[in-house]
Amino acid sequence: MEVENIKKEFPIFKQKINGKPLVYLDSANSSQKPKSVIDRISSFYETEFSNVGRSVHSLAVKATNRFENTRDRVQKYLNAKHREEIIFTKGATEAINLVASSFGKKFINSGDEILITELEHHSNYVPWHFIRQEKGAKIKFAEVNLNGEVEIDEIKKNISNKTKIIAITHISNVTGAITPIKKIVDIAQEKNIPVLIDGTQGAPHLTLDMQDLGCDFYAISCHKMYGPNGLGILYAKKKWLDLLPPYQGGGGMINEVYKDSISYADTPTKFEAGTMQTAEVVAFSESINFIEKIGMKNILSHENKILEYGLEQLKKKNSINIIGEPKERGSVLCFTIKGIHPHDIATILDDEGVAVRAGHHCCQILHEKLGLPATTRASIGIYNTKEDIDILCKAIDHCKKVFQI
Amino acid sequence: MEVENIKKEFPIFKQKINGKPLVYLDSANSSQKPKSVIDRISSFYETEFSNVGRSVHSLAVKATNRFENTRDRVQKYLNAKHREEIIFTKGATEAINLVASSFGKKFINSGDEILITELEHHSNYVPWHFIRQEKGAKIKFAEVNLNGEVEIDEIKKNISNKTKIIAITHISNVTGAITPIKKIVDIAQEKNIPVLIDGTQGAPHLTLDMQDLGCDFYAISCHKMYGPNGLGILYAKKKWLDLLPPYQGGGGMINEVYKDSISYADTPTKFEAGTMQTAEVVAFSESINFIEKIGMKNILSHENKILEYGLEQLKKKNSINIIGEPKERGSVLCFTIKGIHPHDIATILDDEGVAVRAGHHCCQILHEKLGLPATTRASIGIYNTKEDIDILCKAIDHCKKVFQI
Amino acid sequence: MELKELYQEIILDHGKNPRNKGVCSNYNFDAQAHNPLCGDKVHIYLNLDKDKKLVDISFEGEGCAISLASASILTEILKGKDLNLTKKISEEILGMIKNKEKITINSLTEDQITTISSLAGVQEFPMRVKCATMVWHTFLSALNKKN
Amino acid sequence: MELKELYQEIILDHGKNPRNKGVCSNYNFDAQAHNPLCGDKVHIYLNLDKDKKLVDISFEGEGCAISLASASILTEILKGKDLNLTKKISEEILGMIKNKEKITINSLTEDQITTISSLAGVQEFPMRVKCATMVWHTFLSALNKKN
Ligand SMILES: Cc1ncc(COP(=O)(O)O)c(C=O)c1O
Ligand SMILES: Cc1ncc(COP(=O)(O)O)c(C=O)c1O
Repeated sequence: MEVENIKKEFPIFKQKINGKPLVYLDSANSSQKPKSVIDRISSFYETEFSNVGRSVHSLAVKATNRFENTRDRVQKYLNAKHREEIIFTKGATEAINLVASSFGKKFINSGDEILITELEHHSNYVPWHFIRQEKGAKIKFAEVNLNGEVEIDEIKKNISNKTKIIAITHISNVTGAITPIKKIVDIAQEKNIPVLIDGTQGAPHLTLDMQDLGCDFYAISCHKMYGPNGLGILYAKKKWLDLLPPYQGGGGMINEVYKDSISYADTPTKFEAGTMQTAEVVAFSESINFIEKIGMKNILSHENKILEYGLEQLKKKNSINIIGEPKERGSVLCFTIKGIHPHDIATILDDEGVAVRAGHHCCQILHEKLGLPATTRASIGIYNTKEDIDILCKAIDHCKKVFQI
Repeated sequence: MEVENIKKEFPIFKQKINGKPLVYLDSANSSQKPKSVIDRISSFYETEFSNVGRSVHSLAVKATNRFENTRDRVQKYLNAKHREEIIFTKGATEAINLVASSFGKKFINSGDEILITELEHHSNYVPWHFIRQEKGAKIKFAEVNLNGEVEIDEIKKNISNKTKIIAITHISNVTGAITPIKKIVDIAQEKNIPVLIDGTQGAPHLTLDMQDLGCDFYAISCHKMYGPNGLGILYAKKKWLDLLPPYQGGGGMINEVYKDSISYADTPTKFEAGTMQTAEVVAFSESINFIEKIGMKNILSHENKILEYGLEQLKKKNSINIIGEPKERGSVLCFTIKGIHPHDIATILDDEGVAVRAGHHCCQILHEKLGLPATTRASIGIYNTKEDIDILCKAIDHCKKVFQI
Repeated sequence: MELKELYQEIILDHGKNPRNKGVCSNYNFDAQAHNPLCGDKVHIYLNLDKDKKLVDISFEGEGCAISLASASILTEILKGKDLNLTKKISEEILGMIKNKEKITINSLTEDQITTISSLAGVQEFPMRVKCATMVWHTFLSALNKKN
Repeated sequence: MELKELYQEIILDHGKNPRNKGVCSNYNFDAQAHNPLCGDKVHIYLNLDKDKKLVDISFEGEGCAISLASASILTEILKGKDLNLTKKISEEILGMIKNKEKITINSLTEDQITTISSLAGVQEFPMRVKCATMVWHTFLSALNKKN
């Protein structure tokens, strides 16, 4: 598959937006889906649909195999050690809630510390806040430096002998900073502290190898990986999944059920209560196919090319302030324009067919720190081109014209 | 739309199973999907996809409108008083977990009682078991009578001044018994006890009117209502949603976020953390369209006709034992055949193209009571015909031949 | 969707140079609001005298051009008016923005009508409606607090 | 998929009239298993003498024809054999059922091979494989408990 022609694989680009070709720069929010993924959902419902893991008839057998095959695919894709380490969830948000709740209930007590950072998305803060409230624990925030990164020393400084878990994003969805996970895991392992990575922005843009990264938990949203919405993945080391209590209760996750006691199934089933989003899981195999056909390396080098070009072009405009200057940046580009509010920018860009996101991007702590209530974010996906950046730049000029700046 | 020709709307019926036409009698497990629903998922991804509620660009606006329109549709369909009473979840299982967790945390304390019944699916028992363990509460089981029903007097008998909530199924997925919800709600309201209805089997087969039923919570799985998998609905009275703490934390459900405190959005947003299953929600509008085009009354009378015919035909066979004899039965038909294990029955029926489910149907408590480790279940959907029942009966004869009975 | 309708001269002017910004002295009622989706904030201060006349009004806030302009226009239009009239005007303006209803109040000058009408530009931009309406709701809730 | 392969005469016979059912006297090892998906249960009892010979074996259980037949066949084939041989046989049979591997042990009679082979019928019925394998895993885990 050729990167240059990749837009053709995505039906959405046949759309005109306000009469203009769609320039989609909102992939950090959710990526568009290739036709193969969309078609797999239909074909599954049309020819193979049945509930999974419960009935013994032929349709159920086929559906169950397709479902479990995706687990195998994900295991390989992430280079997880065991297939049982892959749990399907509703999204990264649910994956983190699962860990915060199950780990928190069992291992976090009054006075214990949870170490997160000022970069975190609300999804990697609010679930820990629940545990803080329930258990009387403390949340420490590792601070960002002026480049919008969290430095290793800042992490070290905040670890104490009360630290029970470190939860940190792989790539910031605002500054684009890539976190040095392996180093953090090394430090944490010395002190026997498990590490959760919010991989929501990392998974679509980096080559992943769980055994190499060494983290204990890794949360993924499939809808940002050219996959269906409503599906996420929690990778967790088997030792944790064996230890942790279940998160939701219901059909499928039990072993024996009596009036006075219940025993649970083994992982991964223990964490997959109720009827799952079968079609989405099955179709996610096609997302992995899509990524592997292009090759993550090619995706990365293409995205980086566009990102670099975008940075270069935006920096040329002196009214523009780019948020963060991390040494390593992953595919997001937040900026402000002096004198124009991000929401007004987003509306005017949209009029030119350019889809970006404006707001705090679910990172209020970080925006508070930056002293900005909101920013505008252009984020890159495999389908973006240099031309998209050129159109973005022209649209920004148009903003200034509208606002007579 | 004519009921007689309804199979045509469901692409799955073009499949042959082991060379034979598919006779799908597993709708209580999950229903098949009409083409309009499947196509809506594709068309949404192909022409309208964007994340919901977060960006201000045109695609996002359209997607957000489609999403919120479905909430309006569901409100009307259920005759809920407010649109804010409709929460989208992963399924009925998540809906019940949400209530058990949020209600349990706030309102259930040591020694308090949760009243459920022996009919309950694991999804309406395990979440309460979690709260029992966490809070030191007690679960009481209203018993089933010999017909496989729970009588009003049995409910009355089990209510005490420690009862904090009553959680009960609308239709049993094993005996088919329809619970007299309104009467139970009347009794409960006198004592100020909220009532949760597990409507997983009720919603696909009954006309629903929340204001008339009067229950406080009602849980639905869309995938059993000719809708997409991975989607459920929690209806809850607004007063509860205003009172209850959020369930999962993440993007979208917050109001203001600081390092030491967090305030939450209003309902329904408070309960919809993270990126939702947008395409599934949007497509569920088509499921409602489908149901309304036929008319729930017509669906019911068709299904009842098939159910009656099935009962009549199965009763003719003296080796067959039908489970439960409720006064009012909804679309499931569980049975055993003397001398043949349900799993063997299901496999042999499948060889004839007949899809049924065998096992305990996630109702171990009930099966223990019945003294049966497993049963075979034929369940009816709008697409079933008398001919399906005839094929089922022939296939049952074939079972007996294989087992030389 | 017509961008020109949204960013009319009047809106841009009020957005850039909002009137009555700050905390007015001697305010006796106030209310604030926040849109968590975009971070817009507004805080409104009223001085209502014993004859129920709005002798002074001001606002503080952060937000986009639309929301600032809407707040600025609100203070300009309502200042000096009677309580009941300010309520009526607010409700009509909300009706105009959300449901394209006509303004019927006849005690407004033509200039004022033109100014108010500039807020109707958001009608075709559903995600921006809240930017324009929030401050009017906030004003009404400040009055409700009073009662 | 051939139903006849699954429900062979031997399977039906063992399923209806399972051999060695009950709790054998003087058992010194046992293990049980449960399949939560279908409710099948098996409990296996062994009497292993000091020469590591399986002098007696029996089972109790509930389940489908396949699982009962598999348990019955297990007891019939393994009774009286040496510990090591019973392990080898169990592993080969699991390999046969799951991966279509050949049985290579040559200390079995032709009759016994025929009996064992009847269990291979589940290969084409993936949802039924566990019915046939569970008791063999349970047997192996009983032996493991011993060590
Ligand atoms: C009565 C009943 N309750 C709850 C459930 C759980 O529904 P879901 O698995 O869709 O969450 C089911 C279906 O399996 C059911 O039949
Ligand atoms: C860094 C980060 N973490 C978590 C999330 C939450 O992901 P989701 O909404 O898919 O659960 C997002 C995306 O919104 C994100 O960018």
